[in-house]
Amino acid sequence: MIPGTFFKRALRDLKQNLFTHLMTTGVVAFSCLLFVIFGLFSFNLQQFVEKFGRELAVVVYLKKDVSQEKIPSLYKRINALDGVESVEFISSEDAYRELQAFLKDEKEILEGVDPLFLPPSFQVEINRAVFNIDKVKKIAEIMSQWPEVAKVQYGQEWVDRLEAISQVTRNIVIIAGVLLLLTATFVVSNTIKLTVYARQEEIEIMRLVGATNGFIQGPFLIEAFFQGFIGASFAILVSWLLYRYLAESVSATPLLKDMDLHFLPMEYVGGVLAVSTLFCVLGTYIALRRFLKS
Amino acid sequence: MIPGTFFKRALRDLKQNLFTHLMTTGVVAFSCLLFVIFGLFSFNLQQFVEKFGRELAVVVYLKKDVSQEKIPSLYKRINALDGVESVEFISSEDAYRELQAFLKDEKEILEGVDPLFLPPSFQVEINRAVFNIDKVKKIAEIMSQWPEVAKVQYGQEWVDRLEAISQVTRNIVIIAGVLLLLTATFVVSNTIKLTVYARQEEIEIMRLVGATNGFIQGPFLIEAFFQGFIGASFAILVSWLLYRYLAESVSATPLLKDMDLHFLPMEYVGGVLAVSTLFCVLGTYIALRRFLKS
Amino acid sequence: MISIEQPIIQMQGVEKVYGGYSPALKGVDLEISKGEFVFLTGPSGSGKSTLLKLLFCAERPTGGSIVVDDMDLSTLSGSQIPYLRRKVGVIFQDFKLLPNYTVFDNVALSLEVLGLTRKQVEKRVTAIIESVGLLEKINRLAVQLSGGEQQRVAIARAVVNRPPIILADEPTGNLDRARTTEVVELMNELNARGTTIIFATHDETLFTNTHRRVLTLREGILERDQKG
Amino acid sequence: MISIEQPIIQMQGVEKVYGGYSPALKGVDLEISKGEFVFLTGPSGSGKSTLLKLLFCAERPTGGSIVVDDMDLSTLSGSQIPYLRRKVGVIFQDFKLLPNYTVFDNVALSLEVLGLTRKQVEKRVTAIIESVGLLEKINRLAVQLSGGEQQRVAIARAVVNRPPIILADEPTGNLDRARTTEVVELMNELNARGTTIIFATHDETLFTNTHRRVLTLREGILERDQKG
Ligand SMILES: Nc1ncnc2c1ncn2[C@@H]1O[C@H](COP(=O)(O)OP(=O)(O)OP(=O)(O)O)[C@@H](O)[C@H]1O
Ligand SMILES: Nc1ncnc2c1ncn2[C@@H]1O[C@H](COP(=O)(O)OP(=O)(O)OP(=O)(O)O)[C@@H](O)[C@H]1O
Ligand SMILES: [Mg+2]
Ligand SMILES: [Mg+2]
Repeated sequence: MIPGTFFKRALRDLKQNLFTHLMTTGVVAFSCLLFVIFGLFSFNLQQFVEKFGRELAVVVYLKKDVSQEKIPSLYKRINALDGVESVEFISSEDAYRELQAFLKDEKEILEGVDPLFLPPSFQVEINRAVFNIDKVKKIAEIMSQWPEVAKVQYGQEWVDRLEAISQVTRNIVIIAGVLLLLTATFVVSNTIKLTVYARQEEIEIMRLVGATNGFIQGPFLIEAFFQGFIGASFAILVSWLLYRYLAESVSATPLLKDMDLHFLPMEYVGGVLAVSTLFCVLGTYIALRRFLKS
Repeated sequence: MIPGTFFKRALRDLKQNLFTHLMTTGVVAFSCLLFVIFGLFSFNLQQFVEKFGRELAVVVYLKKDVSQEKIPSLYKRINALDGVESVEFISSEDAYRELQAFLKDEKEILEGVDPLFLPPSFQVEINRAVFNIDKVKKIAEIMSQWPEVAKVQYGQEWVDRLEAISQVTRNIVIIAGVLLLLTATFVVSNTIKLTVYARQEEIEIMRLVGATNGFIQGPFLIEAFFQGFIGASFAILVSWLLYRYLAESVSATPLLKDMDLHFLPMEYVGGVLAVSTLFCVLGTYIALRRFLKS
Repeated sequence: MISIEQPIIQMQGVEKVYGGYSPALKGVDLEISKGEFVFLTGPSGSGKSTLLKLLFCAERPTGGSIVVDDMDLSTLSGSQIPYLRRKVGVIFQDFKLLPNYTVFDNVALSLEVLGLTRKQVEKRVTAIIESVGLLEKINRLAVQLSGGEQQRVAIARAVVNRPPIILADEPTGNLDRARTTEVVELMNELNARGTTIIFATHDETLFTNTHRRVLTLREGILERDQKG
Repeated sequence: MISIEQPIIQMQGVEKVYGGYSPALKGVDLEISKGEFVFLTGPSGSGKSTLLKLLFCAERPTGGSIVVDDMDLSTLSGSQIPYLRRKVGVIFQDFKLLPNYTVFDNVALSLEVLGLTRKQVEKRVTAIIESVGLLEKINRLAVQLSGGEQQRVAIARAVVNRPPIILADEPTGNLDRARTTEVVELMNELNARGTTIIFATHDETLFTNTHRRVLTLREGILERDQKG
């Protein structure tokens, strides 16, 4: 069987059933679009939570009487701890300036206060420790036992809350994702089934005049391939345009500038294309099988 | 024409085309489900933003030398301002205690600091002024001109940011909603079209033996009514179960307790039911019309 | 056997051109009286089915005027067509049965569209199915019948509501000699009760020895109108 | 005209019961030689179409054995069926044309399934369509044809790939006398070139004056096998 013949027949079919084909492609496109946009949303949410988490730091307050000379060795010891990303020393004066900046217009309330009343500290960033609260706890415990350390603070409440929120978010995302996938699968496979059933007579007649299963399936599968591919491509294009629009309107708002949006990674985009195409081809194959086995 | 006959014929049709009917109902159910869950999500988001906004307050710092006697009259004057929801007086001592609580374990840094170094202030809550930043500005301006007032602070940055976020959120919600609506409309109307087209021959033959349009449409419309109604009901049931599950898992997490979830208002639920039913009936009517006009 | 009554079917200068092709009917003038039994013959593709289709508005003429039972088909509105069709029982050349309806349901459809309930139709449908010899297959689906059996169901459906006019398009093409005779006798009987019948057929043996009127079409032209 | 060659069709004790109903064929024993021209007759519902359907595996027998051109149909796997059907040209009683394909495409289908390209089929298809008198309607859709024209397309499709066996199920039911004679002559011609033909018909005039073999079915039983 020459593949060229298949393409020619697929083209003729396409012309004859143009409306149905456009419809199926449209259904595929919409389903993919929902899925891609959902992916875009949850991907950015995840990025956002992660970034937020990464900004969390452990603060090590030193005793006020620790001598200046001990700082470098302490710095090294902290840096050497497993899981520490970066360490920054904040002297009493630095801390005072930070407090002033924080209080802004009310900084006059610090008038007459000794600039050294705040203890020096280390700001320790943990390497992506957001969801691994145990590691943070362990590091904090080690450091709090050193004689020079007054107190280790790591915003336990915040870490816990963040974890709880991201837990709920993840649950919602999973439920919604599964639901979307189910919907898309159901809707697309039904549309395919209905369009194949509509051509049941044609299939039956071809079989009666001696067509092999391959001969009958060929054009259907080629068409399904294009439906899946074009539908998904269209969805990706539209969601990319949507992303551009949102990203621009976000970066045009000075206050949201640091909330930079990302488009989906190429693997995800490729995955959507591949899954959509495969699904259409497979769905058509299965729908056809009903009429092909005797 | 006796309506009973229609119902009997609808029932017979239903038995004969059970698979197609279940399919259509399934498609309607999934479409509604997506829509209801989306509604649930954006409704709660909106509630959340609103609640957050309501907690924003305007703080009026008084000059340190304002005498105690003037406080009650100031309190009354602020309370009398248009748009003010509630007013709370915070003395220097209160403020000091709050700062201590805020600093928690580091409260020793306040050692030796005069408990009265913070100015007394009024905490003013604005009546749902979140999205009406102008009103907040106006109130702030009026109060800042009073001689007893040192400074009025209302977290302008926060209000702006919140407004920006809610703006973006609203845009996303609108875009996603329109997209979902389009998808649902497209998918459901196509499914209806395909199922009606599959029975084209039957319709044609009925017409040839003298059936009026009403006779032909009757059972189709009854079936469409049930498809729309049952599909939407199913979607609402499932999303309610989902909501119960989420609400329970949220309230079981101590840290998220104050983030109480709400189900959709009855009007929205009723709206989904009505629109789904109407849409199915109308879609079927339109799909049939193609074969009924001669 | 031609009763000279008022005409029930009148065609004047009727022309039918299917979009873009050469005409299927050209200037047909025809008058059929109430209670007549007319054979319509002519070679394959000569326009017999087209002529019949025009009479129940399955097709609209592209020229000329048609009056059926005092209804002017050129001014008949779409919503009036069902009422015309209830007066005209049609046996379609390709049967036009609903393949997944039972024999009973196929025949009953003719009465159901009139608004009769199941109870009311049961007796009449059973009787007519018996008269075409299919009583034992009354609950089979149409798709499960042989070609000739399907044709008999189509005949039963066309006559069950006792229409004043019957248009039979090649109603015996799939029937054996014995069955054919039965069908012709059924038609004779209905005709005797006053039904007007147009019977399109290729089977010359059906009319050569009768005294029926025979219309012969050739390439869309009414070539011969041989009063019996 | 019966050539005594090796049998191309053999049926032994063939029985066909459509699920749950009384049998459509009962114990049919039959042998047809290569190059024979056999008429198959019998009243409506006697099992003619069923017998033909068994020969190209449209239905499977519920008992007995069938061998067609050395293929044992009881052990034939599903994937082998297309190759059987390419050897058997079938003219279906209900035509089974694709309504939205043109006349050309309907006939060409028989050759396309063999893997031939359009170019290759064009000549043969055009020739066969001309021989059934439909050349001027070659580009019409099947749905736009008269009943008899559709039947001729069905005939053309069955014979265009020159199969060694032709099963004709009532191929002249919708044709006038002249066309019928043409079709029988076409069959005679194919038969003269070696094609085995089984011709199911109700029209006794087709075989009464020939010396062909006539098989008569009655209620599923092969009642008579009259060698010409
Ligand atoms: N799919 C089916 N299911 C059940 N019964 C069937 C089916 N097809 C045919 N029959 C029955 O089998 C018997 C033989 O049918 P068949 O079509 O072979 O008859 P036939 O001789 O071709 O008749 P005709 O001349 O009317 O075409 C009939 O009684 C018919 O009702
Ligand atoms: N829908 C259509 N579109 C185009 N041409 C058509 C259509 N229906 C019929 N024709 C053509 O009109 C002519 C008359 O067709 P008609 O069906 O009336 O013939 P007929 O006399 O009934 O023939 P038969 O005996 O073969 O049934 C034929 O040439 C046919 O090809
Ligand atoms: Mg005709
Ligand atoms: Mg038959």
